[in-house]
Order: sequence, then structure tokens, then C-alpha cells
Amino acid sequence: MNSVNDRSRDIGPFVPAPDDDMLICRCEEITKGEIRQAVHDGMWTITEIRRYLRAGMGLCQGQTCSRLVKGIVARELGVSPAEIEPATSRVPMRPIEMRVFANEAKEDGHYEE
Amino acid sequence: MKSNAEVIVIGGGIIGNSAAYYLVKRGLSVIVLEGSDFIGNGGSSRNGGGVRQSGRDVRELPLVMYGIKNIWPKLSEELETDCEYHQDGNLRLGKNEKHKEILTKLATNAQSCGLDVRMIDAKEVKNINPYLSDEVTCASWCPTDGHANPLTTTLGYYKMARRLGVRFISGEHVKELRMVKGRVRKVICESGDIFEGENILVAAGFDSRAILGTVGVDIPMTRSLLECLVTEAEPHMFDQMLGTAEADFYGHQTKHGSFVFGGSSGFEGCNKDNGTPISSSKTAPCICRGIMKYFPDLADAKIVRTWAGWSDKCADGVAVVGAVDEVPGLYTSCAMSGHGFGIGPAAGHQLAQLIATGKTDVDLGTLRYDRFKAKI
Amino acid sequence: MKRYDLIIVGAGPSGLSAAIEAAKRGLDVIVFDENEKPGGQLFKQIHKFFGSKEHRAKTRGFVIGKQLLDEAAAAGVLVVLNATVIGLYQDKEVVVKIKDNIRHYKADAVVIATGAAENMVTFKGWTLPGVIGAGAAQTLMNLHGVLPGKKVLMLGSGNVGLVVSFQLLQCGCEVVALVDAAPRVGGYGVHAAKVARTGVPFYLSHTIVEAEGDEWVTGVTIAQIDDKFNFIPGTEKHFDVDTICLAVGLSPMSQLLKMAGAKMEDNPKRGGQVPICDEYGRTSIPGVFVAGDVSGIEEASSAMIEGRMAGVVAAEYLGYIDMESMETELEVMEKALDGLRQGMFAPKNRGKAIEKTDEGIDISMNLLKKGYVSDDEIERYPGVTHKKGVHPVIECTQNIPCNPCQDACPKKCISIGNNITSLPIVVKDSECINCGMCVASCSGQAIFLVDEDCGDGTATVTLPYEFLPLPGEGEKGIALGRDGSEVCKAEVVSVKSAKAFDKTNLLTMRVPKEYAMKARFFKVLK
Amino acid sequence: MADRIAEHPILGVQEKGKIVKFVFDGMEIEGYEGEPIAAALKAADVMVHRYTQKEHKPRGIFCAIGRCTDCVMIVDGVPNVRTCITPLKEGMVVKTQFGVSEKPFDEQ
Repeated sequence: MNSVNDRSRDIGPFVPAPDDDMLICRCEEITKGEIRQAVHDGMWTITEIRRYLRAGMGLCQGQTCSRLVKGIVARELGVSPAEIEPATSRVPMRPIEMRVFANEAKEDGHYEE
Repeated sequence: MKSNAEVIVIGGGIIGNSAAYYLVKRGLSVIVLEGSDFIGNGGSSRNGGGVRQSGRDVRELPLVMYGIKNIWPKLSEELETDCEYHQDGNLRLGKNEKHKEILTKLATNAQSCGLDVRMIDAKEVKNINPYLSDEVTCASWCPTDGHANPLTTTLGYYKMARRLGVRFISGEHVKELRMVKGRVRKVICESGDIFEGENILVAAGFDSRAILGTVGVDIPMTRSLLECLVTEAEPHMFDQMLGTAEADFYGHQTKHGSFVFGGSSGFEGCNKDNGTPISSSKTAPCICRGIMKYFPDLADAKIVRTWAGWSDKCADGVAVVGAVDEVPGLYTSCAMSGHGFGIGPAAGHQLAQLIATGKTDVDLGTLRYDRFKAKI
Repeated sequence: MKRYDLIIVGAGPSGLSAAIEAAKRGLDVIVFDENEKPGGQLFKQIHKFFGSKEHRAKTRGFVIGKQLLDEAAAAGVLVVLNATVIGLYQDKEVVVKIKDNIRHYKADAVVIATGAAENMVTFKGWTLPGVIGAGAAQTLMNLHGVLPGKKVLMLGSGNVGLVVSFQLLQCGCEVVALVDAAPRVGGYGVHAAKVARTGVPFYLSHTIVEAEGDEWVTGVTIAQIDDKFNFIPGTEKHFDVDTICLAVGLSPMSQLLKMAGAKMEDNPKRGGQVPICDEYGRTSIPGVFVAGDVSGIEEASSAMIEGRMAGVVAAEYLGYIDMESMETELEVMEKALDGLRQGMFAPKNRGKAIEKTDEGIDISMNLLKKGYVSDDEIERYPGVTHKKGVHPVIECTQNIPCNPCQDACPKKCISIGNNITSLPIVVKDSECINCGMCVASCSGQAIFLVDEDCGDGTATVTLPYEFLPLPGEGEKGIALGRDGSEVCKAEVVSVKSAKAFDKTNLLTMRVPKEYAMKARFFKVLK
Repeated sequence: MADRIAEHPILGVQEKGKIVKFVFDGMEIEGYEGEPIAAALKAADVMVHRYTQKEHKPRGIFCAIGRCTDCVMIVDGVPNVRTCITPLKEGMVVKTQFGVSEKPFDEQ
């Protein structure tokens, strides 16, 4: 069993820190304190943090904060950041207008058309 | 490590988590085993967030109505989590006579169960949601339906259950159930871990079929890959939950401002599995075309994310919830058929009551596991 | 569905290199890049590259970019710009947004060369307008011709932080300080030295306490930190700035590979989440290859070779060349790559505190802590010698893979030898003709031509000068030392610009002879 | 356009498109056609592109390459346009974005 699977492992109590108000996810405006609290509420994976707090779920899809969030979660759990699985990568890699996403070119079409 | 509990729950989705929560509240000891590395990683986190009664088979109505009446209104407070529950009605849209026929039949059936749902015309649809296109000619309207945030709801149950002492283990894939002296008791995992429970609840989505199969119970279901997408945050437009007569398009605007929509490309039943529920290349563009037909104003909204999830589709499209009588100690809630989120908390609640007391507030008889009979 | 032999994602140094090699071997290649201009980061890199000839050393990054584009065009590669690959699906289906369309393509092989993304660091006020990434600064000034700010504080002393600081100075910004939480300068000493000698103070073991301002940045406070990264009270320093530039490392942009189901690992030596791959870029998915920063953060020079390898491996995978010729070609490329991966800054030495050069000479501690080699330390390096008349003084003090200086001198005054990372030495009894080629060819701007005693109590120092406006002959100014402090008055003797110098002007200044070995920069009097 | 680099010691005089006029929050500004909107704004000393939804905090250019999405504004009525990668055109109407709206928060 890896270090994050047994969700009853004691990680100690949540201790407020002076920099808890530091903004981590710039898009969704999620703070370090919220992320740390979420870890203590059982959100031990980046996937759960995203789903619970929306950190990394904004316009940039976590491109700016994912590494920061990973570091905070790892530290709170007392594990190496390398043990924390990053979030799933999802289509589209960049935000894309619905009318463009809807507009599939003819299958054999060349890009210059 | 303690691996015995009064109840072993297999599946850390909305049903497993809510059942665990209501069980521990009743004083039972519970262990939840989640096969993936993440809590709430199946359909519970991958659906469109509908909390609706209308459009359902009448057999599911008593349970879902129970949940909407007794559970959903106070859920955010109870779970200390913003579940973003909105009870602002459900429009089930139709574009032609065939659709109208489907919708009317559904509405009439639901009315017979006491649900406030009625057919409305294009004009009334526009009154309720002025952003809908002129293609919509009719709809069924159920004012007590709504939507919620499936991610925070599922994880909210997890958070509270865990806080009350439920033990959760993720990455624990169940291989087999084993009988002990005529009663199901052991849960054997691929990791080699063995858990023992006086009661075992299988709520593992499509995987439930294989797990239940190890004690000789088969629930006829297939699985299909359902896809959703979400836009960037947009100014507020509407609060209703939306669906269609053919159930090929659904969605709502979230509290965050983004629109979550699901839809189909027609290939849901035969998508390939490469080990992860990755979306297919065809579906998202198709959903976008669908959205724009209903909401031309959203054409410039940007899609930021798409995702897919396997749904456990029952042979008759209706959920299976209750005790498996022929295997003492075994309970299941599976084959939710793509509309398990809204009904999930009620299913968890009633199963907890059933396991703890042997009784339920809602008669689950219509949702029995052994209801499937040959055609002729 | 339109099918190509090879689809390459990313038209940066590695992607283009892969495309060129594959197309040369007969593959039908298309390259997609989301940017308006090809070349990736190359077009923002205006300094001369390190390495040796085979690595295109002493050529400026943006020129290499143009060369690669020309080679790609000549090889028949199709480069499609403004083309965002939005997904890499099962069965090597590449979905691309081009203009107002979504297009589906199939590839028999795919090279992912998406490069890297900047890391970020948090501090109070880090979201204020005016706090920008170093990449943003480069993009604004080098692509769009817009000043990123007027007074800038740089956080990060790796090569990116050092190079971008110099670029900021080149376009006329004031760099008030270069700050790094690490106790030692992370990038090449020569990059640090050329920034330090212009007067930019270095603050190692310091970091930002707060970016100040209500609507945008108006100032910044830094402070020293202890070995547990806690601020040491009383060490705060304030600067009035309008811009804070962050250069705190890069992470591979490997999301497409994860999406496609490639096996990934978190590898701190490679800079983060990377696909598991062999030394030629083969991932766990047959036919999907990687090259460049996406598989591990390195320099653009290495990325180009990795790209070429991926192109060759893809050609073999699709049967355009046989195994034997692939191996022969890879062997040559591997050697070239190995050359770049030597020295103090080699990937294998990442995180190690190196105290001595390969030659056994102590590394300058001032260079690591303050960005410059002090006057008393400089004499111990083999490139620093004294003789009558004009002679080169090579202030190259770390083992880095670079050797253009030894080829530059027509009189063979400078030697590095076969080991590309050796420190350059001045060949004994060689004759310097004061041509300046060594000064202009040194990518690190670390070579000076010095006449220590002109016979009239003065000395002349010739230094590389890449700033505008160019001082004129006879112009009086101040000579700055290696540490950027004012050491004496100076007068410009000549400013030479030649095509062969490639925009590196040779400024010769006259100083009192006692400052011959101290004066290393000419500051124009305002 | 005081913050432009007239001549660069390495890159020389950079080629630009023709000068066009556009409107930022009611103010007419000049920029070069085809350059990113953000570059034109930066050259005109405009720092704040938007105010955030939750905390109402100012944001501007951060990554300048279309990744971070901090520089989004309302361009020709469309919100969330990444100004750092959207080419400037004659007559564009660019507005500061408040949350996802062009209306300041006290009017929302």
C-alpha cells in the first residue's frame, strides 16, 4: 500500500500557519490554508484537492499552480512530492471556443484549406 | 492494522461514501475499499450533476423522491461542504412530436407517483429559460428537480464519514468475496489484503458485476463511456437542470459560473478501453454542436476540460438497490445506469438503515437484484 | 483521416531537429506549433550559444532558430503554426485546433517536443501586475520590442535568470538586484560575471518577502534566509521597482504524454513529471517519441541533438532506414550529446556543490556568492597570464562545455584541448595580433584583450560590448570592476564592429595602468 | 509609446505592423497591428487587465505566452480573451474584466 492510500494514517492535527492566506491557485483563488485544511479533511491526492477545492481547475488548468499544490500536499502528508501523483491531463490542452471545438474540418481536408 | 468491521463497503463513490456516513452515524464500524487511487473516482465525479426525479422510470421514483425531500435540502449543512444544491427545476426538452410523446408518457407515469411534473409548450419553456433556441418546441417541467456539485458532494460524504471514524483505503482492488459458514464475510483484494465484515455492501459501479459474480450473483449490465465537458466561468444565465427527451444532452450552469454539459456521439457503448476513462476524440465536438443548437449564445464560451466515465448500464435501465437475500450479509447498489448521482445519497441512506435495522423507509422492492426475467 | 508518417508536436529546437532528420530520410513529416512563430524559445535567446562547432556554438539562439527553419523547409517539412494540439488520443490520433477548425490526424509515429513551462514561487503580493515570469520578460522585449519594466528585480540565478537579466540590461532596463534563495549562483559563472560587472548586485541566500503596491508593483522587499528557508529578521532590504521577474526553474510540459497513456515518472533530476523513455526518446507507447525539455530540462543545444536522435529513431521505426545505419548515426549524435553533458553543470552533477575545477583549481567563492571573481582570485586561472603588449585575458573559471575561443584565434594563442570542458589556457610564447576574434567569439563574454602597460602610465582593455548607444572614440566614462564598482576614469580608444563579431562590439578603453587587471566594463557617463 | 525598444543592440530595429488605433476602457490607444493586445497595452503603461472574481484583486501580464490566463480581458464583448496571444486589430474595443463581467463589481 502506498503512503497515501490508507486514509486513516495519522498526519497530526491541522496547525494554522502565518502564510495560510497565501494565494496558490491564481485562477480559482485558492489559498495555502484551504489546501492544507483539505488535506486534513482527507483530500490526499491532487485529484481530490482539485475536485474538492477547484484548485487547478480554472482557466489555466493548473499549469501554474500544480507544482506548488503538490509541494503543499506532500509536506502536509509528510511524504516526498514525487509520491504525489499529478492530476490527469485532459483535453483540450488550451481553452477552446465551443464554436471552434464544434467545427470539425472534413476528414481529408488539408490544413491550408 | 484492523481489517474487520461491521460493514465493509466496496466502492468509494457517492453511494459507498454516503452509506458509510449514515452507517457510522448509526454507530456501526465501517471500512470503505476504493479500487482506484482516488476517492469518488467513478461515475460519482464524472456526471452532469443532475438531482432530478422527472424522466426516471417509476420504479426509481419513490427512492429519489425520498432523497429530494429528506436529504438534499440540508446536505450542505450536514456535510459542512458546499454541495451547491439548487432546486430550481428540470426542463426536459423536446424538439418534435416523437420527443413530445416520450416526454408526455414519462410525465404521466411520474404524476401517478405523485410527482409534480407537467408538459409545457415552447412559450412557457422560453419564459423559464429565455436562452434556449427556437428549436425547442416542448418540455416536461418538474419544479422540484435541480442539480448539485457531484465532486464536492461525494467528497463531502467522504470527509464526514472519515471524520466520524470510517476507515478508507484507496487503491484496494477487490478480487473476490468469500462465504464463511453460509454468510458472506471475507473480502479478498488483489493486493493480498483480506478484510472481514459482518455485512458487505457492493457499490462499485460496473465492477460490481465481477465482484458479485464471485458469490454467484449476476446483475445484467453493460458499460458505456459517457462524456462531459465544462466551460470557463460565464456570467450567470440560468439555474435549471436541463435534459432532453432522448437523454442525449444534459447539463446546467454551476455556482462557479461554468457550464457543465454531457452528451453523446452515438458510440458510447463501443468505446475502447485503454485502462483509463480517457475521452474519445469524436464526442466533445459533438456535444459542442449539441449545446450550440440549444444555446446559440454559448458559441464563444471556451471549453476548458472534457472527461469521460464508465457508466454501469442495467439491462432495464433501472438501478439495483437492496439486500441480496440469497447471500446473507450481502447488499448492493449498482447498475445505476448513468443517473446514480441524484439518487445516490438516498440509496446510501436507505441501505444504511437496512443494514442497521433490517428495515427501510422506502420500499426497495422494485429495485431488487433478481427482477430480471426472460422476454418470453 | 489524413495520415502522416510522423507528426511532431512543437517547433522548437528539438521538434525542428527531429523533423529535419526524419524528413531527410524520406518520412512525410508535419510539425504543429501553437505559437505564432516557430523556433520555440530560440527566438527569445539572443546570446551566443555554448558548446563546440557541432553544437552551433557562438551562434545566437535566434539565428539557430532561423537556420533550423531553413533546413526544415529544405528537407520538405511542413511546419504549421497557430496550430494547437489539443489532444493525443488512442491509436496515435492527434487532434489539432487550426484557425477556426478542429482537425483529426493520424500518425504512424509521433514526436512530442512540447518543451517546458516555468515554475513559480509564492510570496506576499506575487499576483500583483508587474510580477512576471522571466519568459514573459523575454517575450515582451525580444519578440515584441516592448520593455518589460524600467526597474526590475530578478529572482533566480540559474542560467535563465542570468541570461534574462543581461537581456534586460541590453534593452535599457535597470536591474536593481539579482536574488536567489540558494546559497550559490545556479547558472554559469560567465553569465553571472557579465551581469555583475555592469553593477547589478547579487543577493544569494535571499528571497522576496513581499511585492509591494496596491494596483501594481511599486517596490519589493527581500531578506536573507537561514538554511531552513526562514527569513532572518533585520536583514530586509527594500528596492523601488516596477517589475519583479521570476526565473525559478522549468518543468517539463508532458501533459500530452500522460493523456496518451505513456508511463510517467516523477524525476527530480529531469525537472519533474516526465515520460519514462530510453536515451533516444522511445516512450512506453510504441511509435511515440519524446525529445527536448519535455523529457528532462536541459539546454537548447542538447534539445537539438535529442531531437535529431528522435528523428533517426522514428525513421528506423517506420522502416526508412535499417537498424545498422540507425546505430551508426546515433553513435555520432550520442558523442555530441555526451560532450554537452560534461563539466560542472552536467545533469549528473545537479545539486552537487563542486569546490574544485577538473584542473584542481579552487572555484571562486565570490563567483558563487556574488556573481564575480574577485581581483585576488582571478590570477589562479590558466587563462589569466601576463606579458608585454596586448594579450588575451581569459576569465573562464568553471568547466563548461564550450570551446569556440580556441578556434577563433588565427594565431592559436588559446587552447582548450580535446576535452571541451577544460579551462582555456593561453599558449606560451604565442603571438597575439590584437584582432579581437577571441573576445567576440566567447559566448560567455569572458575574454579581454589587455595591454597592461602602454608605456605612458596607461593600459588598454578591450571588452565585449553589446549595449546601445555605442560610445564614441574619445568618450570619457567610468571603468567598472568585475564587481561592478567604479574603479577609475576611462576613455574610449576605439569601438570596433565587424560582421565577424556578430553584434558583439569590441570596446577598447584606456585606464591608468594599475587598473589594467581590474577594469572590466565601461560605464557611459550620463 | 515610450516603453518601446527603438533599436536593440542585437536584434536591431524590429519590424512591426502598421500603427492602428484601439480603445481601452474608453481611451484611444495606438499599437502595432498584429502584435499581442497585451504588448500594446504594456507599451502604453497599462498594468491592470482584470480584477479577480473572489477577491477583486488586480492582475496583469504574467506568463505572456497564453498559459496562465491571468491577462484575460473583454475584447469586442467577449470575456476571458487571452490578450498576450490575441493579435491587435484596428478598432478593437478592449475592456478591463471584473470577474467575468465588464461591469465593475459594485454594478454587478
